[in-house]
Amino acid sequence: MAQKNRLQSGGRVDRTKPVSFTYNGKKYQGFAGDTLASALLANGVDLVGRSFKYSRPRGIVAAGAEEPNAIMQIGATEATQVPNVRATQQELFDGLVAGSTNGWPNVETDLMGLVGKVGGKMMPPGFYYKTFMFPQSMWETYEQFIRKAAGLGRSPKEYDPDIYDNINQHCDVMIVGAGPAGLAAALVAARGGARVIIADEQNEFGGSLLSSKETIDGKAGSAWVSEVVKELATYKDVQMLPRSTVNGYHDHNFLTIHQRCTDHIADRAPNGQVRQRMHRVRAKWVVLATGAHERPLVFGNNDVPGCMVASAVSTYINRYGVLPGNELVLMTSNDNAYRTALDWHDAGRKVVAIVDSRRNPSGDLVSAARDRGINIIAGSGVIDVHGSKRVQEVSVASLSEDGSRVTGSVQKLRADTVASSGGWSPVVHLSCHTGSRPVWKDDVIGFVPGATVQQQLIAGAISGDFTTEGALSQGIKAAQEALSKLGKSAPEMAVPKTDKVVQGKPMALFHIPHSKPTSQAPKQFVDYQNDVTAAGIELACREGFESIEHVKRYTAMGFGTDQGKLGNINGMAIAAKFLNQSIPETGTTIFRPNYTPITFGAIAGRNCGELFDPKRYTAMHKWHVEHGAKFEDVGQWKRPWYFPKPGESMHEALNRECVATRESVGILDASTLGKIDIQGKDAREFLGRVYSNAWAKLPVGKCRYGLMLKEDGMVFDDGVTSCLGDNHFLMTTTTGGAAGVLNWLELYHQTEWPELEVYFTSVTDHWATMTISGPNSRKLLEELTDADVSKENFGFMDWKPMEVAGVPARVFRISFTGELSFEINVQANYGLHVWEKLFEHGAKYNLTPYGTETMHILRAEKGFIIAGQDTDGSVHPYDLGMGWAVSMNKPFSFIGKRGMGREDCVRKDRKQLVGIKTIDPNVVLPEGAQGVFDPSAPIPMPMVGHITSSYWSANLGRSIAMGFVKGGLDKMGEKVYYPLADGRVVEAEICSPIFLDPKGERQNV
Amino acid sequence: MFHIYCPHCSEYREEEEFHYHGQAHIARPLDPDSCTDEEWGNYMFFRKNPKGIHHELWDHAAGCRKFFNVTRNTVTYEIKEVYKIGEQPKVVADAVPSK
Amino acid sequence: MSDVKATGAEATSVPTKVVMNQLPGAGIVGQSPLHHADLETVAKNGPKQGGVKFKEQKLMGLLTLRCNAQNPEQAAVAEKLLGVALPTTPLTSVEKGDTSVRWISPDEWLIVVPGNKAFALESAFFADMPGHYSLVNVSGGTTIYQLSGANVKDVLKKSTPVDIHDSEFPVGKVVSTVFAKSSAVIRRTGEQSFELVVRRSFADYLWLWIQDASREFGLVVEA
Amino acid sequence: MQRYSGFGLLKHSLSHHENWQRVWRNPTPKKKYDVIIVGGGGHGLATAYYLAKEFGVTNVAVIEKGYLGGGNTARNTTIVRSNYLWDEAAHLYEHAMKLWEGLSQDLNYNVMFSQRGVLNLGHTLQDMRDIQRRVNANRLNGIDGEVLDAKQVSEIVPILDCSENARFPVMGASWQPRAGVARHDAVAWGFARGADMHGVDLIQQTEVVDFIIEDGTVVGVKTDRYGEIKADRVGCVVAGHSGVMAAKAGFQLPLESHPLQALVSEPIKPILDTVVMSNHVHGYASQSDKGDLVIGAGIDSYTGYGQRGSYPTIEHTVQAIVEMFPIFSRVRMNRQWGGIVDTCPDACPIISETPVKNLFFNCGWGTGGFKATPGSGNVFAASLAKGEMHELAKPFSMFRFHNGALIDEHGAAGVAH
Repeated sequence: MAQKNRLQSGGRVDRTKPVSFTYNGKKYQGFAGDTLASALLANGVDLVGRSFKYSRPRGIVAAGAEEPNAIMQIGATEATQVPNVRATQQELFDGLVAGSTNGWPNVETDLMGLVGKVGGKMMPPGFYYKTFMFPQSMWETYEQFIRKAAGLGRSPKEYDPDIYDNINQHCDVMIVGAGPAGLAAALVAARGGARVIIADEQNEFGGSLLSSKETIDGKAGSAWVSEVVKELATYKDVQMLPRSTVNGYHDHNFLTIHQRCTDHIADRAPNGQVRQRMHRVRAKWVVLATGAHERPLVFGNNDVPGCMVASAVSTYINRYGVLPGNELVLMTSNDNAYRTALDWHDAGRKVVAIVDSRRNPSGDLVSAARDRGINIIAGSGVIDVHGSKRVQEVSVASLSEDGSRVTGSVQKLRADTVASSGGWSPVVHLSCHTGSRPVWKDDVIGFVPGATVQQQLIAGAISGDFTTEGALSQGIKAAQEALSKLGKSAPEMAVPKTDKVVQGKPMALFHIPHSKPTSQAPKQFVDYQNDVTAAGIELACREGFESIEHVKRYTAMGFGTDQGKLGNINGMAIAAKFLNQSIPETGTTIFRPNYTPITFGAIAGRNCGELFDPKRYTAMHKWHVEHGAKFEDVGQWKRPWYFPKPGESMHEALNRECVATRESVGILDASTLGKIDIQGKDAREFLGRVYSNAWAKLPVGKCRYGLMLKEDGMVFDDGVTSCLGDNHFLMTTTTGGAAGVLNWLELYHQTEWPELEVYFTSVTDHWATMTISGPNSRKLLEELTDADVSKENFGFMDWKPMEVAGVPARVFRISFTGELSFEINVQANYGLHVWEKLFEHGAKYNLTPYGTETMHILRAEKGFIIAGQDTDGSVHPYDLGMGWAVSMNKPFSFIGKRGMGREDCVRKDRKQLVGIKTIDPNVVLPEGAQGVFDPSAPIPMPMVGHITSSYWSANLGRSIAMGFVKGGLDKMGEKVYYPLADGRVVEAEICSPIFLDPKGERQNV
Repeated sequence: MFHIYCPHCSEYREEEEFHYHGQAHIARPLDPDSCTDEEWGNYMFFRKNPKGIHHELWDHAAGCRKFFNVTRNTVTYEIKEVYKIGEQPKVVADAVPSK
Repeated sequence: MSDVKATGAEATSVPTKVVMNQLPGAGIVGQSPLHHADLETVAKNGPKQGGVKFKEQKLMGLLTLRCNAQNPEQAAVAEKLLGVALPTTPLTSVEKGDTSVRWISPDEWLIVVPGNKAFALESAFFADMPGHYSLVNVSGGTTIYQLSGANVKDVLKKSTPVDIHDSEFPVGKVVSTVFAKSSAVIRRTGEQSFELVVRRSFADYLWLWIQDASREFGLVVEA
Repeated sequence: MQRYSGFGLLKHSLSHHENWQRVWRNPTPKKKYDVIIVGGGGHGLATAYYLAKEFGVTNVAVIEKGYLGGGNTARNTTIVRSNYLWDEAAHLYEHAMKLWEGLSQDLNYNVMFSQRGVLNLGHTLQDMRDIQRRVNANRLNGIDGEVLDAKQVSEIVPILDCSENARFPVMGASWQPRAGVARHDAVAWGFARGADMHGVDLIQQTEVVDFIIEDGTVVGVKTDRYGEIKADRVGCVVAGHSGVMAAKAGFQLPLESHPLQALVSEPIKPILDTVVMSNHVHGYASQSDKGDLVIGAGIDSYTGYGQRGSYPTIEHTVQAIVEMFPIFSRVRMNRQWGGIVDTCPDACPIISETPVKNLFFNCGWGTGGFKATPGSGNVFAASLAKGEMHELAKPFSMFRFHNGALIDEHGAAGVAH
């Protein structure tokens, strides 16, 4: 029978809009406005999952975020699978495909269940710490089974077709929760002219008012809600966010909201819409109106399907028009839960009994039940439930006054539903996220938010006042306080009239005892999702896990996807009782983000795929792409790596590029090098302090290479700096070091030497830089400029302004290849033009574009280092054999000088950078190979240094390498061996790192 | 995520715009060459690392690129004050070390 | 031979600073950072309606000025050369004719003039500006994006953590801040229009980002 | 004392598990101990265990201000590996690895050490150079390691995006098969149980508020609950709070305490059976036996004792995970948390004598502490027993920051270890 539990009328579902969905392969029908949970209950589906340890049948317990059992796999296609969705939070849409996540072969007939029954007794908390140890080798085999049994849903195997994004928000007042308290607060804040964001996890605003029969100002609560929402919609600075969970509260009032934009419409977001959006909110004030969760009571077999939280039963009846059973037993320790019995009765089904743990229940709701002739069994408790896949019978016994013992005999009642209530736990989660600890209040029988340094206010049930009147008045007060703190005038607002209900005192009861001791009683579940029982908690305490944190970790209580929203307080109470101490003495309950789980994709937003990280391009990038360059990632830059011709291997391409450059002319796009314009009368002095060499006498028109050190004396960057004017320099840095160096200069200027008159400006992106290198580079340049670039008038390490291909340029005669080179810098908007002109004229010289790899080879032939490849932050200039770049007699003790002098830095046997020549010239050592002096030494074998750079040199017809060797500078000609992973031991000789043109004649022509 | 008042831009900005540079007020010795290894090591590496009030150096990297000081509680993460380079903090830890 | 000026001393002796006209003759057209995106064609063939409008204002003259505005001589010379006083209130900008000046930091301003006027302005500064200062031409390293339209603020909210609400970000305000995973100097130029000064090497990434962020509102490209 | 075994479980199940003994006692401290260990985290408990079991020093107290194993031991992402670059670090971590390999049996407590292997991905040429350098060093130091190319990587982890269109395509990886993960709480509890069995007093909920120092020598500690407790030697193993304790003893350390955040997904069916780390994309992930994806990245930039960090750090971490494993985009993050890690300038720990005689510190493990737990405890115990530093500990003296003999493991530490 379709929707056998659906009431003919009532609720907020639209009976004119049937919606069909699939659950575990079977088709069902619900209505628009249903959640998956309400639709399943309407269809009389009792079984929604199996528990993870004992594989017990489980049914729906709650109606919201606290649901521990109805954990579903959602998704109509492989790519749109979503694991672990709570049926109570998934709105029903046409074509929704859902399935239970546990149970094998299926949730109805589950073989693991047998294991659970048989092995259950052998699986107390921590059992796996006590076994699976022998033999050692078997653990990973045991583990395979444990892993298979664990886990709920499954990850999709295909890529996500949907997109997500992030949006930054700022507001005066962020209101969390749109129940009576939140709505009242929003109304006042809005009227006060504040910028307001109000978010609620549900599909519509109203909170508790959507599922209760209470009236406000004589109207149905829901009517009041729609009026408020209508008014709020008229304020341009009020943002209302339904289906939006505030899941994290971070420092300085920063909050994150997870908004589900399309999950209620379809499996996959329609036509490219954003599926989910993270709001990153900076709020001046926050009002937490997050309400409370009702606690179920802990009793024997309280996990049998049909056992539910009382208020959830009312929600299904009043909000969804669903009666999830026929015969109800209500187990309560307070008046409020009587509403559930009344709702059930008034919906026309039988209330078998209200079992109240209190001796003399009184109050309006109690009388209302009596008036309806409902049987109230006072001073008693439900101690056991019978039935496997659905409640069939409950055992009720009278309890001692404090509820600690069973006193009387046991009577059995027929029922298929047990609603229970142990009172309400304020939803303090968000208030804990920023480090504030909640405090226990005996009158509330729960934790409320503790002191905080955040600009935070609370209103409604979160404060421990569970009445609608309290919610409304506190909401108004909170908003008024926020407004006055914001210096805005707070409008007055009368507290709307609510139903007056006199309630009796609730009893602090969490765990209903059984006639047998807890350890022998039927399983009494505290945390359904992790199968944590009262006996388990007692066992943990018995074994010495006395801190509540230990108890939680040992039993896994609260570590499920519901994060113990239902169970934690009950668990603490049970531990407290066992250790006979108070709940606050036992500890507190701390929650961390997220309040409810969030899609990874939503957190990543658009920062994925091609937008994961910027790709930086030079002005000539288009040309490189058109000419088949392979690219290397250098930081965020895409740099040409090499330019293979069709059919050419990398090796062939590199040989061609290297030879062409040394024999004629090659060209490199060097635009990515960092460039810093330095101006001021103290620029020279500053350079002298941040470089290891001298700058006092560098004349205008000249360039000089320098090493930059950290205070510890270790090299961190290098480059050429040119003197443009006496007070005007252009510094270049490595590609990767650009940002760091500028920041380094600013740090020292602003914090150490503010008296120095100097300014630094990054011009990295401003200049397009192309280096033509090779014997024919001068001829090529001469074709494109009128300037005199002869050796006599434009010597090595000079720079000159001149026009190149009609474009004003700064040309530097510096060389990283050891060849005659000209580094041409033009305003970047003209870079591609000049580059292309060079190729027009360069054809006859076989002008050959080369990338970073050929650059590395050519400089290695010359023994030039690359900071970051031949250095690693642990080598100083002398280790690199670059003492020539250090001027120890500068008046100012430059950065790094003192560091270099430390005891360990002046050791004779430090690892030093040298050239490495393999005895077999055809063997190219792998970069990273580790050298040893005695390859026959036993493991661990003493290592003397590694290869930093190693290449095949086509120009020399042999392999070349640079690397570190202990005391290497004094070991020229000696042998060093490189044992490789493949078993080979490569024999090599220590030599000068300058393999080609040691006198440097080629660049000096 | 911190909300930091930049004393140069004169408004609050998100932490994402700033870089942290560790303990503030660590002056480079005026005559490094006369420092012992111990003194130099202390200057480079040894830090107060307090639990509680901390004076620290930040720069507004994505904004005005100016360095400035922040007094922050390293437990509650409250920012007690910001002040410019060369100025001294008004909020300081009480003599008794935090327990 | 390009026109290089040495300043601070007569030509014979050592120049203290040099400035050079970096623009070629009329024959050679510059290629802006988004040159490769061929916005003309995109504008011609793309949609004409949408919530967001995008335009690259290319090949402008951008100069970074560093000096001390508290120094009356410097302030006076700057005002004379720019036609407006340097804005000294943080996060403000001034505009006069085709010259606009943005406050970047207490001792830094970003000046925007037509591309062909940059060198004259530079030369004048190097000739007249007294005391300690620095002026650097960054025209080639930057470009300007004009963003406007009914949804322009939605796109900005997806891209920058700065509060752009009218009450916090009036017309004329300028901030240097994070933009997606790059940075930008953002200036509000009208009720529904903003200007982004971005770095050349990030221009393509930011163009991709803005297209993506605008998709749900419809992006109109103007050339 | 009770031994644990499957048979024991069966036996106890017949008596409804009512007869399990306490895992450790709850003793009142004596007036004096041979050795007091300040800090009942994994390292402190391991130190106590080895002192008593291996070095015969049983008159030992561990004083913990909270509950045992409640600090970083309870908050880390449980990765265990020993593929460090420099000899000093490699030998120390490999010493730990060898102890891990027999730990469950040694402790008679299943710490669920699972050698499912660790991949450290390379995305750039320099990454690959560093990987080659590190793996070659590891092999010559007797530590297992291989350099894999992208194809081999995708064979081990098919769900990893090894395609060319990744922003930073995977070029290869280092692979340590013996590396893996362990159950963090069990490690603390196992060592605590073992130490207790050998007579060590575990004093919980008791804070050491000061050291008792007489002319340059420590002679005991002051506690908030039990007043003065004397000791011949004191070992301080308090991780993030080391700076605070050092200040009480009158000296500074080259440490900064930073928040280190981590997060887990909801439990899902097995899909990732090894540990994948990427320095460049900046994130790492493994899957626990419960089914959670356990995810982490680097520390927050600022110092902090709040056991929480900033949201952008979480964002960047999750972006990295989605970039590496695009299929996880629809999987959901369950919880995030933070620890307090004491970081050294060279990303290596301090196991050291101090300016105060008989006061020893073991700290500065930064993000790499968990994997070293047994080794750290073992060499620290040896040092405390003899009163002089163990050979493997000597290079990690705090005074290396004066003479300059740093051991820079930033490369190997990478994204956080």
